[in-house]
Amino acid sequence: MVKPKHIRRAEVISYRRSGVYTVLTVSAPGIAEQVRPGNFVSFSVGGEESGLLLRRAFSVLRAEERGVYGATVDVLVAPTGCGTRWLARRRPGDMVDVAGPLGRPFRLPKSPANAVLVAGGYGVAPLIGLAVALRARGCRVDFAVGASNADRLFGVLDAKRNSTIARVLTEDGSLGERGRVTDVLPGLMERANSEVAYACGPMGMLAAVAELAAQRGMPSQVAVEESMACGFGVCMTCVLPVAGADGTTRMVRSCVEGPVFEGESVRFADVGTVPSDVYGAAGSPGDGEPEPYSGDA
Amino acid sequence: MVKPKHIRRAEVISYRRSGVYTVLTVSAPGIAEQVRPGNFVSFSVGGEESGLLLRRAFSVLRAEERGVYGATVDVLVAPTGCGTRWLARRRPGDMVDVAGPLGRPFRLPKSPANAVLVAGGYGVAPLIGLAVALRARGCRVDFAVGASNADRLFGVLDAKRNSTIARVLTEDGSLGERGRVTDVLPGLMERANSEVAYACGPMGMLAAVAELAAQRGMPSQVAVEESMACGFGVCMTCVLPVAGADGTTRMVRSCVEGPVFEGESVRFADVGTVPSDVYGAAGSPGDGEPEPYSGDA
Amino acid sequence: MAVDLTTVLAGVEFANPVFTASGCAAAGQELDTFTDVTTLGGVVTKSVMRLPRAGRPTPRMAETASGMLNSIGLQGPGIEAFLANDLPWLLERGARPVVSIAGSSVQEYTELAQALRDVDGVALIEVNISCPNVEDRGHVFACHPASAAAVVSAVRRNSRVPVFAKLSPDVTDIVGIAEAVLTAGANGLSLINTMLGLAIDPGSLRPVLGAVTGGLSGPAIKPVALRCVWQVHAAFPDVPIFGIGGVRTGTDALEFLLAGASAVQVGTALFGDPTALPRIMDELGTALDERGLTRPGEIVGRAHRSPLFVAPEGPDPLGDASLRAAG
Amino acid sequence: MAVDLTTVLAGVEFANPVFTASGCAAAGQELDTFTDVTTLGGVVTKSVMRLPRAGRPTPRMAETASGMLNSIGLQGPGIEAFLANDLPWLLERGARPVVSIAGSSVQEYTELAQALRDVDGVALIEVNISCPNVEDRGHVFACHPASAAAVVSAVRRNSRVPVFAKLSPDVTDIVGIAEAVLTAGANGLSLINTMLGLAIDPGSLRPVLGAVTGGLSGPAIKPVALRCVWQVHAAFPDVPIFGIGGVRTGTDALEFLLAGASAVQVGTALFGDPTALPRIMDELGTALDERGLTRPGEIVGRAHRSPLFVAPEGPDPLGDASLRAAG
Ligand SMILES: Cc1cc2nc3c(=O)[nH]c(=O)nc-3n(C[C@H](O)[C@H](O)[C@H](O)COP(=O)(O)OP(=O)(O)OC[C@H]3O[C@@H](n4cnc5c(N)ncnc54)[C@H](O)[C@@H]3O)c2cc1C
Ligand SMILES: Cc1cc2nc3c(=O)[nH]c(=O)nc-3n(C[C@H](O)[C@H](O)[C@H](O)COP(=O)(O)OP(=O)(O)OC[C@H]3O[C@@H](n4cnc5c(N)ncnc54)[C@H](O)[C@@H]3O)c2cc1C
Ligand SMILES: Cc1cc2nc3c(=O)[nH]c(=O)nc-3n(C[C@H](O)[C@H](O)[C@H](O)COP(=O)(O)O)c2cc1C
Ligand SMILES: Cc1cc2nc3c(=O)[nH]c(=O)nc-3n(C[C@H](O)[C@H](O)[C@H](O)COP(=O)(O)O)c2cc1C
Ligand code: FES
Ligand code: FES
Repeated sequence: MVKPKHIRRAEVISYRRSGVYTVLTVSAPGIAEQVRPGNFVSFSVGGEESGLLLRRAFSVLRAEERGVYGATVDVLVAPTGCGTRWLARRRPGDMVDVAGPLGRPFRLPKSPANAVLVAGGYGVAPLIGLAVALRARGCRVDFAVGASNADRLFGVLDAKRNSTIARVLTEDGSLGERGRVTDVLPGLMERANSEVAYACGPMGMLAAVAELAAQRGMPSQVAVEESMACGFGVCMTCVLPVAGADGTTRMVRSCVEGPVFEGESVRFADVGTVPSDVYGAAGSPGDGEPEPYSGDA
Repeated sequence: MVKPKHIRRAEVISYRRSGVYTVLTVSAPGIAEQVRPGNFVSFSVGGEESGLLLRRAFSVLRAEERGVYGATVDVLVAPTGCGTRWLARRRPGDMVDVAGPLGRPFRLPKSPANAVLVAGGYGVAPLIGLAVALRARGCRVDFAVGASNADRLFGVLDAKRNSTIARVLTEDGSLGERGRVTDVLPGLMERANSEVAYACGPMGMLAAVAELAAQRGMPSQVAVEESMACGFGVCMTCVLPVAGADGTTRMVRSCVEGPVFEGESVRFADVGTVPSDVYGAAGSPGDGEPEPYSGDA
Repeated sequence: MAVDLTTVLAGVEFANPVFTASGCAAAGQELDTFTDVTTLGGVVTKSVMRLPRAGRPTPRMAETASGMLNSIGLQGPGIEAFLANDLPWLLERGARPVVSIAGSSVQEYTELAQALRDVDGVALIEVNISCPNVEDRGHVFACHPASAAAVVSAVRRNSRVPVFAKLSPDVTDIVGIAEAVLTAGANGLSLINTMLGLAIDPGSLRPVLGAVTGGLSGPAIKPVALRCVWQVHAAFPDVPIFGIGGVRTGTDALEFLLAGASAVQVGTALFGDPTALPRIMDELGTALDERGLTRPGEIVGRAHRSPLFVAPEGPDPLGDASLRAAG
Repeated sequence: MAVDLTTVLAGVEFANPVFTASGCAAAGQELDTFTDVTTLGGVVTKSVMRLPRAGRPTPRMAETASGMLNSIGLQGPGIEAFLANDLPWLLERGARPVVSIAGSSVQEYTELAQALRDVDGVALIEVNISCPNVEDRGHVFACHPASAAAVVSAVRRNSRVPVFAKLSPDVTDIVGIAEAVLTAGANGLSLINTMLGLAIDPGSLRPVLGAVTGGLSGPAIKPVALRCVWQVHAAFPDVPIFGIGGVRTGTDALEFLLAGASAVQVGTALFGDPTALPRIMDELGTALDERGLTRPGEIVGRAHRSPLFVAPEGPDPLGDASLRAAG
């Protein structure tokens, strides 16, 4: 189930600003070679004396096996809080600590199919590599790339280059069309005769994409983003309710069983809750009883 | 009693390695102008996300009021633990947070006198500026500079340049004479006809210097180094037993009432204890009672 | 829009809700060389005992991850010298003193309260009960409801100003202790004091602190402090609380208010940044403003309630955005 | 000179004194992709309950200064699936399992112990008593000597291997709890579990955790953990102790041994560095070697004794330097 993973003190090779984002290229031998679209890597943040203990997760934007600088990975860093801002300040020659590849990648269709890729904000990161991989397998790729505003729109050129149709949207209309990707998705799916959907972005967007795909009776794969303490499956912080093939919903770890899930299996409406029909909820000892010590414990 | 103090985000102007030490020059307007020999400054360490909360104290090695880079201070950083190692890695252009001037400086003789300066390891830092100041007042300066080995010997040239006699010693004989400064001090005092002693270095050395001076009936001033949480007088961590003019020993703050003390007033043998005759020890409520909560509290 | 930081605690008005913590700003004079102490909500003075006190042996501090241990042992001048020198300085300077008192018997606390009774200008009294009780085998007052209550009721009976009891987190049931001191007459609570901790020196192979154990403070303990404030505010929503423990930024202060504190005290952060208090005041003001709030009181305990209002993200603090209901 | 890290706990021998902490390495499989789990002292498995358990709502974690809060709520497969899948994997792999059990009644703990009784290969049982007791108004077992003792004695009676009781630091008197569980038959103690904490989200104005409060872990709590080990070792010097809380380096491990632990468990540090355990083992070996020691056992509790030996600073670990008496 799990591939060998690596953890490396790695050199920052280059950085590039794009709107609010920073693209970091870091050397990652042992990791870059294994990455497939949808995998993520994690970084330590804050430096040696850091009071920030937990790693930060980033989709791999691009993995280079044998580039000028050897094996490297690119990540797209959005400034969210102290950790991402620290990372965005790294400069060539600085050392960072990177681990990966983590998570399950997107599954590719066995035979050529028409794929529609839907990206929200930095959610575009794993989809660009995916588009390339899909095209290499003879799939038609269509893209819907959206963001709240132009500063948060990334990868438009790459999306266009690797797709038949590319729709570009911002919520405030500052670049491309005004609106949300989900507004144009039904039309795009229709026109492109889409057979499978891939999405990465905010949870609400993922839910909408999964729903639209389901309505058309087509499969979808969504890459979710849950708070993660470990990123490699040991802590159980990153769970969400996912229905299994057996019809049973379980609280499933998005870091090892995801972050990519079948759209239809994720119970989006119940994310952030433990639904009463979830495996282990009803029969659970102490269920419904006071739990003053919710910390484990 | 207290001068206005400043706290600044300051640029590192230059750094220089010398044996195990690093000399950092940082811009310090508002601070450099006020510094007198024996004052110290304090730095935050570890960067923005640091888990190290407390500032680190350093004697001012040199203060420049109007240099090429404006007002600057130099400090001599010995690699002791994580904070000093972090500081020693700073490079020109990096920003550091500096506060000062802190502590009471050395008092200078009112009229020209023969001064002997005794330095152990990085304890030489405040004494070089002191030598200059003393000579400017017409004092004769003699120097004894010692360290455990050549890598920990600093400022030999400056000491020689600003003194009549300079004895240089290492414990392992790797540079200068083999031995300790206190071995040669009686002879030096004799030869130089010393009238006042100034010392900075390990506590044992300070005690010996104070004792030798006392034996000759001459005054001494010693700069001590106690663990400091605040460095500006509010926390009471940095105390040591010092006899006052009234004959009463008090637990005195070395950050504001020191770090420079009259050698004879420091009760060296009792440092690290609260002697029973100290002010507040005997009459203290709860004295001798169990104190399970020693944290204040 | 202007934020008014005025804060009322047990009927006493302060310019803002940011105070120094006891033992971390002495009696204000040294801090005043960095920060104008008259601009602060108030200065909580180092806990004073009846007699002068030399404290514990050094080393008295050890740095720990995002925190520190101290074992000062309440070194101080005693109440007479405090009343002769420290308090007059604060009052002449125009600062608002909250006087913290500590003792090793109920009698000592009583005498301290009596000594303060006829002194003008004391805004509040804070009772530090994290002290060993010589009359009860050295057990710490703060750890037992009955002894905590005995001290507070003695101080309450002998004071003219509101009395805040400062509680220790090192107990099984902080709400039970809070209840005991409130029943005994406390007008407010200060939460929390340091936690008992230890550091070992891997060089000497011995404890770092001369006193072996010490009190843990700083951002490391903030989650415990917030939890204590949360639990006590949930049980006693009308009681004014000082939130104490790891406050370093305006956001930290905001979090304490949301958990149920009416004001905060800043301790360890002052050692790293002697100018922390005015910065925290500014940051708190900005944080309130960004959320469309005009007074700190509007958010005290807000985190306990279902989120009726969410923070607007745009520059529309008072528009519809701030009124939209959240899920 | 070679250091032999072999460690004996309650008569059971382990290759070294560095273990995973319960809940921070699942049942070893995922960790094994980074670190060979057979090289560890042992793997303490996530506390298992009788039945499968879904845990608490998300978010289940909040990062704090040098620490984190978690509110997993003991999500797990239940004892049957654990015995069918997890334990066999560990044993086939050749790791040393310490099985942690949790329940909400004495009966549940009893059944868990019985289910484990006839299973081979379990090195030790660790009893996580930081759980609410449904039969006592949800009070946490670990917070009351009588309920803690009741659980431990039930498990002890039904187990063939040594039983360690894992205590909570959130009590007024940890030595009293230790005494109760030792009297009830515990063969050793695990100190400490997480501390109850809270984080507030300044954006939503609500607690970060879905479960409101959570358990604080990481280097932030190390001073409290060391203090608990110190106090309990002082009271019961012959009882084997796992030191737990903020261990991240070999020096941290050394400090716990000096305070009185015979071995350590590493939790939160694994999240930041999944290869932390072998590194800590190496660093500990080097630290012992530099001090002229050959076995961890030689320094267990050493910090309680006057320093007869000091650490030599030079490369002369066995020479005169290591024998010179210190002041
Ligand atoms: C599988 C996965 C892939 C991701 N890919 C990308 C990417 O390609 N580019 C990008 O910019 N960001 C990505 N993120 C989000 C990124 O990990 C968070 O923005 C980052 O952890 C925030 O850290 P911070 O210190 O800046 O924020 P803080 O808010 O200070 O973080 C505090 C804590 O909360 C966690 N946290 C906060 N926000 C998030 C979040 N949105 N998701 C997960 N954990 C969070 C942090 O990891 C940290 O432990 C991804 C997250 C996941 C789980
Ligand atoms: C008045 C004064 C002047 C000083 N001048 C110099 C100087 O010119 N050059 C120089 O290299 N060093 C000087 N020091 C010592 C320097 O402050 C310490 O070496 C430094 O604080 C150690 O920090 P660290 O993080 O490297 O070590 P750590 O051991 O990791 O520090 C942990 C904690 O202990 C404190 N601490 C540790 N060692 C000392 C020490 N020796 N003195 C005081 N606090 C300590 C630290 O400040 C910190 O809070 C001076 C100290 C004082 C009090
Ligand atoms: C050096 C030091 C001395 C202290 N002295 C006292 C004191 O005299 N009285 C008291 O009630 N609290 C005292 N405290 C506790 C603080 O007032 C405060 O409760 C605690 O440090 C937590 O806040 P912080 O994290 O902001 O420091 C002291 C704390 C420190 C660090
Ligand atoms: C995510 C997480 C889950 C935990 N689960 C358990 C558990 O199931 N049983 C238990 O006894 N302790 C559990 N703990 C507590 C740890 O075993 C350990 O006692 C605590 O985290 C302190 O150690 P640390 O600072 O090294 O993490 C958990 C801790 C964390 C962070
Ligand atoms: S983040 Fe730890 S299990 Fe997924
Ligand atoms: S270091 Fe705080 S009073 Fe001296």
